[in-house]
Amino acid sequence: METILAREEDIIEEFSFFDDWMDKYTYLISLGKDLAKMIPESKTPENQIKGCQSQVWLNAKINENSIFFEADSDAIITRGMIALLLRVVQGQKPEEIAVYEFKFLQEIGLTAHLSPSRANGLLSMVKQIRLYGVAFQAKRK
Amino acid sequence: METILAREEDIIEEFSFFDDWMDKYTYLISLGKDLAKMIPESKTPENQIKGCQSQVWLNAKINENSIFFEADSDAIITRGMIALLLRVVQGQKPEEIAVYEFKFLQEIGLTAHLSPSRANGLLSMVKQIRLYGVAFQAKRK
Amino acid sequence: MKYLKVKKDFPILNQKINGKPLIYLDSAATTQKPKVVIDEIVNYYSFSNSNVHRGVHALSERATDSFEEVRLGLCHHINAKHQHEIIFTKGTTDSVNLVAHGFRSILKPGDEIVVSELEHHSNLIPWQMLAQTSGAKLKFIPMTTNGELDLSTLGSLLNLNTKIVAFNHISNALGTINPVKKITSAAHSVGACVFVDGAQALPHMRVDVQNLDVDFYAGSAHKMYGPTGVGLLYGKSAWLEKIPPYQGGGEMIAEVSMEKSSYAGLPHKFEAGTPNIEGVIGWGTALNWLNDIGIENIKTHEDNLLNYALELLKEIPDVVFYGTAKERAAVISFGLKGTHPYDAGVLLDQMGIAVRTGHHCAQPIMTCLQIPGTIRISLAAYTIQDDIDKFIEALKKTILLLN
Amino acid sequence: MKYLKVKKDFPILNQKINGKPLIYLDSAATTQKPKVVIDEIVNYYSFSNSNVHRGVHALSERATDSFEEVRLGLCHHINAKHQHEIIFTKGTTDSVNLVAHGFRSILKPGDEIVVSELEHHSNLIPWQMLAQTSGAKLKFIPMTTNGELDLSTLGSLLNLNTKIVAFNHISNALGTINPVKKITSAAHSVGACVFVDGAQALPHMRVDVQNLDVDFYAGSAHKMYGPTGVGLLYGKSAWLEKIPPYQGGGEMIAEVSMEKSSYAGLPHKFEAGTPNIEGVIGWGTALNWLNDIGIENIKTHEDNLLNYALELLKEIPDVVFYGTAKERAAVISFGLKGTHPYDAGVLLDQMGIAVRTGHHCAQPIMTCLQIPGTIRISLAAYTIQDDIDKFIEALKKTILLLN
Ligand SMILES: Cc1ncc(COP(=O)(O)O)c(C=O)c1O
Ligand SMILES: Cc1ncc(COP(=O)(O)O)c(C=O)c1O
Repeated sequence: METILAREEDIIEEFSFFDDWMDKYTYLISLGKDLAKMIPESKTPENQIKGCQSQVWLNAKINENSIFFEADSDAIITRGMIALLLRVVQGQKPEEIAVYEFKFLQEIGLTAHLSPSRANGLLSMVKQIRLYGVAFQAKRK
Repeated sequence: METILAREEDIIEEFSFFDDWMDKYTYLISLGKDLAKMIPESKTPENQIKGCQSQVWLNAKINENSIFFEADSDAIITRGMIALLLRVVQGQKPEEIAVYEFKFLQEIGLTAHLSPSRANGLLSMVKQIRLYGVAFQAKRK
Repeated sequence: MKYLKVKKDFPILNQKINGKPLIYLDSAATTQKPKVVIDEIVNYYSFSNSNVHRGVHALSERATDSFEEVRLGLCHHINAKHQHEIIFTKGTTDSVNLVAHGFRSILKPGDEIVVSELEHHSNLIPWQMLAQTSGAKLKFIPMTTNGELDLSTLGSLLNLNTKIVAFNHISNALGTINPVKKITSAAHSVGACVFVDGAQALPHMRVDVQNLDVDFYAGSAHKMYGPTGVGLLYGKSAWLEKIPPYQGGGEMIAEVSMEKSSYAGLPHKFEAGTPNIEGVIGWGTALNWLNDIGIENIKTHEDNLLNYALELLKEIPDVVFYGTAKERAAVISFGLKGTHPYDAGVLLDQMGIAVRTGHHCAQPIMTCLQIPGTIRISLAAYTIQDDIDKFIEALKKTILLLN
Repeated sequence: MKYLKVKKDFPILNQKINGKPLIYLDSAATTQKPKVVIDEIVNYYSFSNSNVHRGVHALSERATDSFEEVRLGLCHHINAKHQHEIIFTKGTTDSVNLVAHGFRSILKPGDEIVVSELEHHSNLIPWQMLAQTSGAKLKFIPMTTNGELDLSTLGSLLNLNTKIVAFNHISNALGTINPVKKITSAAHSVGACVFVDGAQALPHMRVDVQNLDVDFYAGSAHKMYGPTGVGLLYGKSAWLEKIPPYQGGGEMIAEVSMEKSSYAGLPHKFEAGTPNIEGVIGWGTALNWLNDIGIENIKTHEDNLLNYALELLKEIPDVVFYGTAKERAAVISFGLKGTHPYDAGVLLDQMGIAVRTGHHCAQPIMTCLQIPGTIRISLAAYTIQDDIDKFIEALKKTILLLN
């Protein structure tokens, strides 16, 4: 399986082809459209991350020391961001996820989406992803 | 009896002889020292004007349509100011006192003593003097 | 005059965002500040900064005099009867809380508080908290789907148990101008106290508190071209005398012993602690700037722009308007069919256009309209026609990108 | 290093008052602001001004990021454990009221609140108000005639009914540095919550809230080279979770319906309404300025100047000192035999010297010392030896004039 680092590099390379913000956002929107919808039953209050702007739902399962996430949002660009975030962490090991910094966002110029000002749920989602890493690590011990 | 205006002009002329602030304040301090002390019995809570910096006591009586004030303070410069203020209003008619503006303070450069910042009781005292004018006018009617 | 030409007074508007000229259409959240206000702040800190009141030195006097001059200026501006009826607070939210807190010792179980459904959270939650602590009952003036208050309900809502009626002058989420006089006289007819949140009205229209006859009126400097962190509470003397002080501290007392204190007179009773001196003084300059232009001229300018924008938006098929009150000011709230407001906000930002998206701190309105939020553009004296044109162009691009 | 050389950073100090160079010895009332702070305010309003949180556009992000960075900076500065333990308030007074209000729902009749006799009214009256509303009893740590707290009384004052112990870190009226750790551990030993008013400590010494182990700590930006209208409340997470929100409004809620709201997490639960954004951001710059110099260097500078001034004052026969604690900082309070403090203040002002006279919002201390007030000089990083020399010279002239 590809490491987090390798997956980040893939994404950075993909984004390097975009000349302008429009291409970038068109891609993000298409990622958002393609992201599998979470089934309504999984959208429980416990899985919900409340943002003021957009809502995010996040759920995680562990399978043989790999964490698998599913996530959703009511806003399409937030869904696009979710697709990118999940792409790097999907199936990775708890110990890696627990400390992972999502550095690629900086490279592709999308860190603003994690600003506390956005209140879109993504900042909390990133924290939550790491917490799942910590929690599943702890469980295993 | 001299009018308020005439008395103001006297004071303005007196002050015009001072070359510097030291002479002016030396005079103010000497006025403060010379001002008759109010007898303790007259320093009632009703006559007290609370400033944060210095306290002022003010009392007034009417005699044949002339108002006579007595006033005191715990600070010597405030007493000096009181001496000046009383000098112009002492024995004047209620209707004149009720609307009197204490314009001479401007001319002699002492308006700062009436700033709300000073909290020395003088601003309230000036208002109270005018209120006595209004009150005694009303009583007469 | 069709449009004002004051944009040049605002240094911040002369910049690029994401490589595009900034188009600021978020003035209802906070207005930008004219250069004179910024200069005044520099001037204050460079020449007069000092703690106010109770100082005998020259700086303290200078600061106190400027500070109190602003109180007088605001008193004239809203036509209050007395200077001491103007209380400086942290902002509108602080003002609402001050009054709601004051009523804790006045209300009893069985009393009723009437609040409108059109409120910003700041003029709702303090009353909810008051209801909870006092046992009073909270009742609501409902809104109609076009964003107006349904006044036909007033008759059944108000009764002799009604102690407070609280509502805003202009809704920040929908721009509705509420009929203050009408509601006030209905409230007074049952003896209720009227609290009006004027945060969005003060920047946009002439406010005359004596004419409106309201008991309390609140506003924020930062929404009317002044600094952040300062606001006002106007209250009729009799009411301000009646409610107890909100905060304890320096300045607000007459005499203090260890066990007990007696409170100072108005306005000091409600101004505990060092105030936002710079904020107040900057506000004074903002007020002068505003009055030099004339609030009526600002209103005309904004009304013209509002109509211009509405016409252009109507031509875009995907646009759904929220709030179409007959009387409205400076705000347009809308959605794009099949999309989430947040997505539009993000894309518009990429094109240098600052709009606000979301519930605008007015969740009950969103619940009523059954939407997650709106896209809101809001205007100010410095907004120009070209801003609207650029916004419309960007909005069309946004719609293309999202579909 | 004996003395700092930072006066040049302060534009305001380069002016004449009544024809004489300004000597500002009133820093305990409010400090002056270095040029970098003034510049930052200009910069904020010229480039980033926007309402914080919940905005998706670039300005809002810029403002929010700068705003939150200051929270982090203050967290590090006082060594709080978590960023969300730093609450932005209007100032120290607001902070005290926030906590005192929060305890209304916690205290019961029979509970006891212990406050020191050395307090500024801001850290006394809110507790008096709390005692009155909750039925709790107010008790006092007495002061000795040299201006220290008489800790021998602690044993008899504290018991299992003691719920709150409130006192200041440094007295604004006398300069006494109180032994925070000692009182705190005594208070904790009976399970009481400790509230420390740090308004005068933050500008003058290193404060480490975890080391002190206090439960709450308050301060004001304007007393530490920052703007007016903003302050901080530090609280241990557990306490901040325990007390209910103070004000209702925007930002502080998670979900709102007409009847009921759920509150947001820390720090937002306590930050209703638009904060003083400019004030916070200006404070951040002030903090950086202060840290560049180093609070320990400031302390040494001020201690040296304080001793210098004390030596010179001791040589003047008419001077009577008030407050001669062993541990003291940046403040000298005194009187002139046979004269009223106000008179000295007025004459010193004529010579360009800004001192404060009066009760310094600490009437109980004046009552204890049986005086109407004091003349107070207070120092800051920008005070220089020449300021003290000019003050001493002017004071001698004052004594001559008054006799
Ligand atoms: C010791 C002390 N506590 C509290 C305060 C009140 O601070 P603020 O007026 O900034 O709220 C002051 C300042 O005057 C003070 O010196
Ligand atoms: C109608 C209305 N009321 C109250 C407020 C709260 O004002 P502030 O945040 O300045 O306290 C606002 C601003 O957000 C508003 O628009």
